[in-house]
Amino acid sequence: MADPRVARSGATLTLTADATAGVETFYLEAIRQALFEEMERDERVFVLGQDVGVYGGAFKATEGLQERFGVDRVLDTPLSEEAIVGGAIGAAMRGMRPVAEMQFIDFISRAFDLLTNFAAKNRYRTGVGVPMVVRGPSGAGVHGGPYHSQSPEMYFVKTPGLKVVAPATAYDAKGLLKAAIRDDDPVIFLEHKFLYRRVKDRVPEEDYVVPIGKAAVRRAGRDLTIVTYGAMLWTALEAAELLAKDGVSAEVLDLRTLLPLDEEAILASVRRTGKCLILHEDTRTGGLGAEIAATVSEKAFEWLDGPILRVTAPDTPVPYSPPLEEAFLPNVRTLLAAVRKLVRY
Amino acid sequence: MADPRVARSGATLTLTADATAGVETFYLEAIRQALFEEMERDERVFVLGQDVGVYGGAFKATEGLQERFGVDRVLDTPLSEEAIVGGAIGAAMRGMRPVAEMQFIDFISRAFDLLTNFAAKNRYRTGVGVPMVVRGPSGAGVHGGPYHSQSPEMYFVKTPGLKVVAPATAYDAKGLLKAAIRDDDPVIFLEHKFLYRRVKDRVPEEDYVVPIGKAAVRRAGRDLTIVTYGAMLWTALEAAELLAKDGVSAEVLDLRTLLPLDEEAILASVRRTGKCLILHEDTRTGGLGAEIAATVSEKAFEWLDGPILRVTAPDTPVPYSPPLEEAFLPNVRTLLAAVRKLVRY
Amino acid sequence: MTTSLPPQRLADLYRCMLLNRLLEERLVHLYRQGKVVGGLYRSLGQEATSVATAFALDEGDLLAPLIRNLGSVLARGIPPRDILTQYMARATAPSGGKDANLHFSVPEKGVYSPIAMLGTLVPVVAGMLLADRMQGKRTVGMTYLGDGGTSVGAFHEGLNFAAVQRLPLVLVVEFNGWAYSTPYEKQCAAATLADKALGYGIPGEVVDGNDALAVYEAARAAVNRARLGGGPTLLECKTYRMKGHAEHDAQAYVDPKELTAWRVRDPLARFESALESSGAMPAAERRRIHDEVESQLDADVAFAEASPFPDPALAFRGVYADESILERGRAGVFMGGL
Amino acid sequence: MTTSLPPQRLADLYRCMLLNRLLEERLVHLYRQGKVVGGLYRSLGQEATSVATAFALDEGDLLAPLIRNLGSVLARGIPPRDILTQYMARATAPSGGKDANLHFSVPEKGVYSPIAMLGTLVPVVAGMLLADRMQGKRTVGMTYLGDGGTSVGAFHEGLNFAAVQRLPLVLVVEFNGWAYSTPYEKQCAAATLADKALGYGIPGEVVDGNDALAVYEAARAAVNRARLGGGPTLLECKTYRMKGHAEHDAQAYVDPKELTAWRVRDPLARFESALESSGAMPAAERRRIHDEVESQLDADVAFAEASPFPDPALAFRGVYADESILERGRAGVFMGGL
Ligand SMILES: Cc1ncc(C[n+]2csc(CCOP(=O)(O)OP(=O)(O)O)c2C)c(N)n1
Ligand SMILES: Cc1ncc(C[n+]2csc(CCOP(=O)(O)OP(=O)(O)O)c2C)c(N)n1
Ligand SMILES: [Mg+2]
Ligand SMILES: [Mg+2]
Repeated sequence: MADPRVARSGATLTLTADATAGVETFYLEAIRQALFEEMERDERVFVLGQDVGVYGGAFKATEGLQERFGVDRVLDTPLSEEAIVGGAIGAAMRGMRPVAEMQFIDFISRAFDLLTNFAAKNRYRTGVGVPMVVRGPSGAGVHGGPYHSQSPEMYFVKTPGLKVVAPATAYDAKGLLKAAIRDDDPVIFLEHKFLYRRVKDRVPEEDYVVPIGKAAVRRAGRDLTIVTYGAMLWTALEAAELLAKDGVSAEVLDLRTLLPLDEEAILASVRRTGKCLILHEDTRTGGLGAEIAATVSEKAFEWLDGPILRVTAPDTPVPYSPPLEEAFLPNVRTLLAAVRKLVRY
Repeated sequence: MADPRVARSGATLTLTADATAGVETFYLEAIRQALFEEMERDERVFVLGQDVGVYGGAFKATEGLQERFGVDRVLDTPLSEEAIVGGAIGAAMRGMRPVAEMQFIDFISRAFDLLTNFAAKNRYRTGVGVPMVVRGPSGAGVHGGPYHSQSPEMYFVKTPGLKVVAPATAYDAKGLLKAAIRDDDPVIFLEHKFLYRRVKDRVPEEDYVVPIGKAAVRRAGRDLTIVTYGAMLWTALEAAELLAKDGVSAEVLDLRTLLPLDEEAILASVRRTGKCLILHEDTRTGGLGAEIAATVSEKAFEWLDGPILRVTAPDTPVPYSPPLEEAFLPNVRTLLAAVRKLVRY
Repeated sequence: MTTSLPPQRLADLYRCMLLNRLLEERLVHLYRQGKVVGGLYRSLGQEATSVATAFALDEGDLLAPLIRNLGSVLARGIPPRDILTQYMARATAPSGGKDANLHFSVPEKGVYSPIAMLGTLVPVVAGMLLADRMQGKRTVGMTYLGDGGTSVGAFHEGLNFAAVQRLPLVLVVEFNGWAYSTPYEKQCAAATLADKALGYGIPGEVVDGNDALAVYEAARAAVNRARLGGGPTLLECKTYRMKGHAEHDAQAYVDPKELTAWRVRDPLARFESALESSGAMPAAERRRIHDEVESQLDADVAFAEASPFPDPALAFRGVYADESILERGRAGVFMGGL
Repeated sequence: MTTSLPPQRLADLYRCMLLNRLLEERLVHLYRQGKVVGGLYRSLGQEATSVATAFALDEGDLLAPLIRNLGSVLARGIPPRDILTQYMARATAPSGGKDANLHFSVPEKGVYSPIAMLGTLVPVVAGMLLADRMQGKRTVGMTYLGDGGTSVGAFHEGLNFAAVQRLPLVLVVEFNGWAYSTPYEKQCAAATLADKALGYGIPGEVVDGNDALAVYEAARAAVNRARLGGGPTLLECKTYRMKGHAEHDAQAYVDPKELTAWRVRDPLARFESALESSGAMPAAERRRIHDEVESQLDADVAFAEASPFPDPALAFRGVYADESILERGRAGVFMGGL
């Protein structure tokens, strides 16, 4: 059966207003390039994870790396998230720049203790920094079921000492991964698996980074701000397009980094539009929408012309069967309903 | 050196308006009683954890239980949070009512995967419920340092399928623990270690439960609502007392259950007072304050006469040395400053 | 051929291995037709390990399979249609479409779902057995783990707990040479995985996992020991994964010679020739069973294909025992009915 | 007395064990005076294990202790004042007061802090050694775990990884009979913890942990093997925890006979009598060392007592390399300066 979200958005997602020079590149390939180029640039950078070597990773993000850089710098590990993450922490503490792959980001749960208690707190407690990246495929939309579809961002946004990044375009995926690898602190890098081979945009040939902590206005608008990130950016843009036909001008803000949040960008946009709606694929309670709503209601209260709304997944695991997963995920229809309510307010 | 918070609040904390009949009981003893009585009442109930048997638990919450109920129902486990939590999950699935103790709640990180992926999702995925309780000492204020002071509530509030409870009084500690044990779903029961031997109030002699999901107005007020839970209730009450002398009437709402949130109680109070401040000991970003602010700004927007403020710990690990920990924790002074700002708004 | 199994049980064992093989062939067909939702995880070549271990359990015992243990759940009486509807994400599936493949529980049959995180089942099954013992039941529990899965910490914590408590657990380690693309040398430096048993103070045994009768005897001995209070056994079955990790994996990393070498050790063919040469089951009888299985599968495939997809509203239900917690207008909010 | 240690090193070993003992006595005194913030975790009776294992490392090697391994960090050259200021939560402590007891790192000396969660150090130290090997260094790493800590999954995952990678790791298992109030029988059913080594395909050894020279030789052999590419060793030191889990624990659960039996095996007294009877170090020399240690401790205790508590503003600093992330007016907000 056809995937509802592909059908909805066409086979390839790309930023219509994308004027960057460069080569049309898939999101997944952009990640692979970032790894390749950073390993070329800096011999401290290495990759470790399950099946990242000969196999090139479950999603092929590390394809060709072992051929180029050898078995030591593209290290196949046992089936052991604590070895991968613990190993990366230790290596980072001794001067390397490890990039650890989780085969699916869901399995990061098995390294939760090491990430939240060791990596995140080490600099504060002992002065020894942990410059490492943990990356992996996140998010739903491909009928992966409860254990291959999770959005674990808040577990890490909740943990001081970590940074959390979630690119929605190929350009950002490459630029943010490079920034993450060069960062002196541990970064959780959430790749949206739905976008791997669907999103394609221009990526410069020369070296560049996208700074961690900076959101991007993807579409300027006057009537309300839709704050989002990851795969939901594309839902927001599609909805904004439809709203424009109705004369509603929606601004779409792509967070790109989830921790630290680009508070300035969020507040500036909401102060312009007076209305704020947060859209995310993660479940509702305690999602990033809550933090954004809290920030806005604290710091832009005077500018608000309506309640802050959240359009999110419900508070359930991610179901597997297509009609259930479709009901679970926010989509253009549910988003439009909320936007119209807010605009009418 | 004297603990600043004890000094601030006196040796014993008790609800001044507490008119319940019953016996004056410490918070810790109330927990012990709940375990004892539930084990008497229902032979499916049993306790497992590190040093819960002969030793009676690191904080003595299970003291005397093994003598009464034997080594099988008060089970000393290896030093293994996955055995404790995994074992409890399995036992719950086969008809028992396990109560698992974490020696310090911080160590729950080592059972994160089992709790969030196994216990939380089992009913939804397979129809098999997991009626279990994981309880343990949470929170700061006793110079425990980064690993014996954490407030892990949001990791679990973020996880659909769990319930999260955080009592602030002896009455609630007993009544909520009984409710948690009788609940058909997994409950994370956060005991505040600072309150163990400091809070004392009247506990009925007869059997009772405090329903999960119901907040309590601890002090009625007109000018603003302070939403809080756990040890911070006592800070809020102390501040409210001082504010009353200045003619400011603060309503203090004790959440008691963090998931599911008592939305009705929060909204009703804020609709009455028009102003909302959330106080918690947990760090700021992604804390429960965010969820509450989001809920209020979405559902009580029209009633708001000012921004929603959060008074919380900063986004750092919990430091160890007394002056650092004191700076880290919200206190009456920081709370009053925020309240005054909000009242003047 | 030496076996302690009476003729009828022998026939059942054969039928079950055949069902495992043929059901999987149906699944491959459905997968190629795009009717399987998500991945398909094969057990080709490993049928003897799954089926014959599960066969060693008695009525009322517990079984917690991993996703390659199709044969184990069939041996416990799960009908093929439950597998087909699971893989096809239909409303009639045991999980109602909420989870995939072998992720479902049928408590009445003592079958409990794994989660994807490998290793986590071990402490959970230990807990189940602890509960049963507390309730005076003499249940034995069996669960599985691959050569990869043994690297996970929950395996260690769970097995250690079971050993200290002398719980009646049979932990079957399926050594099939690979964890996805990772060969054993990159997984563990021990000579055999059964060597881990010593460190838990329990018996560790190695058996030819492609020899159905040998597997049965080893598993039966472990089950008996468990039932009599002898505690857990680590039973390593040496077998081989004849297909890629999942159907999309062409296993390019595998030396074709290795596959050829293992093809001749196919557990089903081996069992058939033992049945043939010992005269325990004539070819005609095997053919009859084969035809029965095929016609059962025809009916079950038809059932699965005719089954509807689940009602979207199911997505919002069943998180808590008390549905009201999440229901407060949820479906309305989330399905655009704002 | 047979030893490979030259006289000067023998004297250093003695001095270090004595320092461990006497520094701890000072800490007990300060604890009783209420000057230690939080708990005090003793190593009485275990000094030989800590000191003599760490003594087997060379310059440039790595050591990651647990909180009872006071002797190990002293052996690596951490001065007593660092320990005193840590326990007293002063600004002059290596962690600046942010963390307690032995939770601090001094990378220049190759000393790295544990976290409280037992077991997590193992994969981290494996990663450190992997990094050093990638950088062409021949560093050996040593870390510790108690009989309780070996039950944690991270121990399993980390040691397995180190074994597969043949990393130069010496994992010292301190068998002291207890994990808080939990005796070994409730912790693990294996005959010895060193039996776990087989399951990782590495050498496992047991040594009398109260015999400083035997511990040294066993540790030195493991360090040498590691340095020469022979991979990890699991070295179990059999010792005994002479005090409760922490000073507040009166160890009522311990049979006093057991304590009496172990008291006569005190590692320091034993070492002293070996030094005495072999003539390796006359009593006068030992006394001189004793006096030196005591006067160093006098000075260091005075230093620690005179040290200020940290500036509260430090609480808000040092979470990230780029301080600006959390600093934006933080201290102001959080310290009531709204
Ligand atoms: C904790 C965890 N990490 C990663 C995965 C992803 N994964 C699924 S199956 C698999 C390989 C499993 O190998 P093995 O345990 O040998 O079982 P087999 O597939 O050979 O039956 C991996 C890496 C997982 N399921 N769980
Ligand atoms: C993962 C984890 N769970 C629980 C604790 C609490 N705890 C601290 S020390 C201790 C006992 C440790 O025993 P053992 O490993 O034998 O070391 P010993 O204290 O005997 O040196 C416990 C249970 C912990 N630190 N880490
Ligand atoms: Mg395998
Ligand atoms: Mg011990």
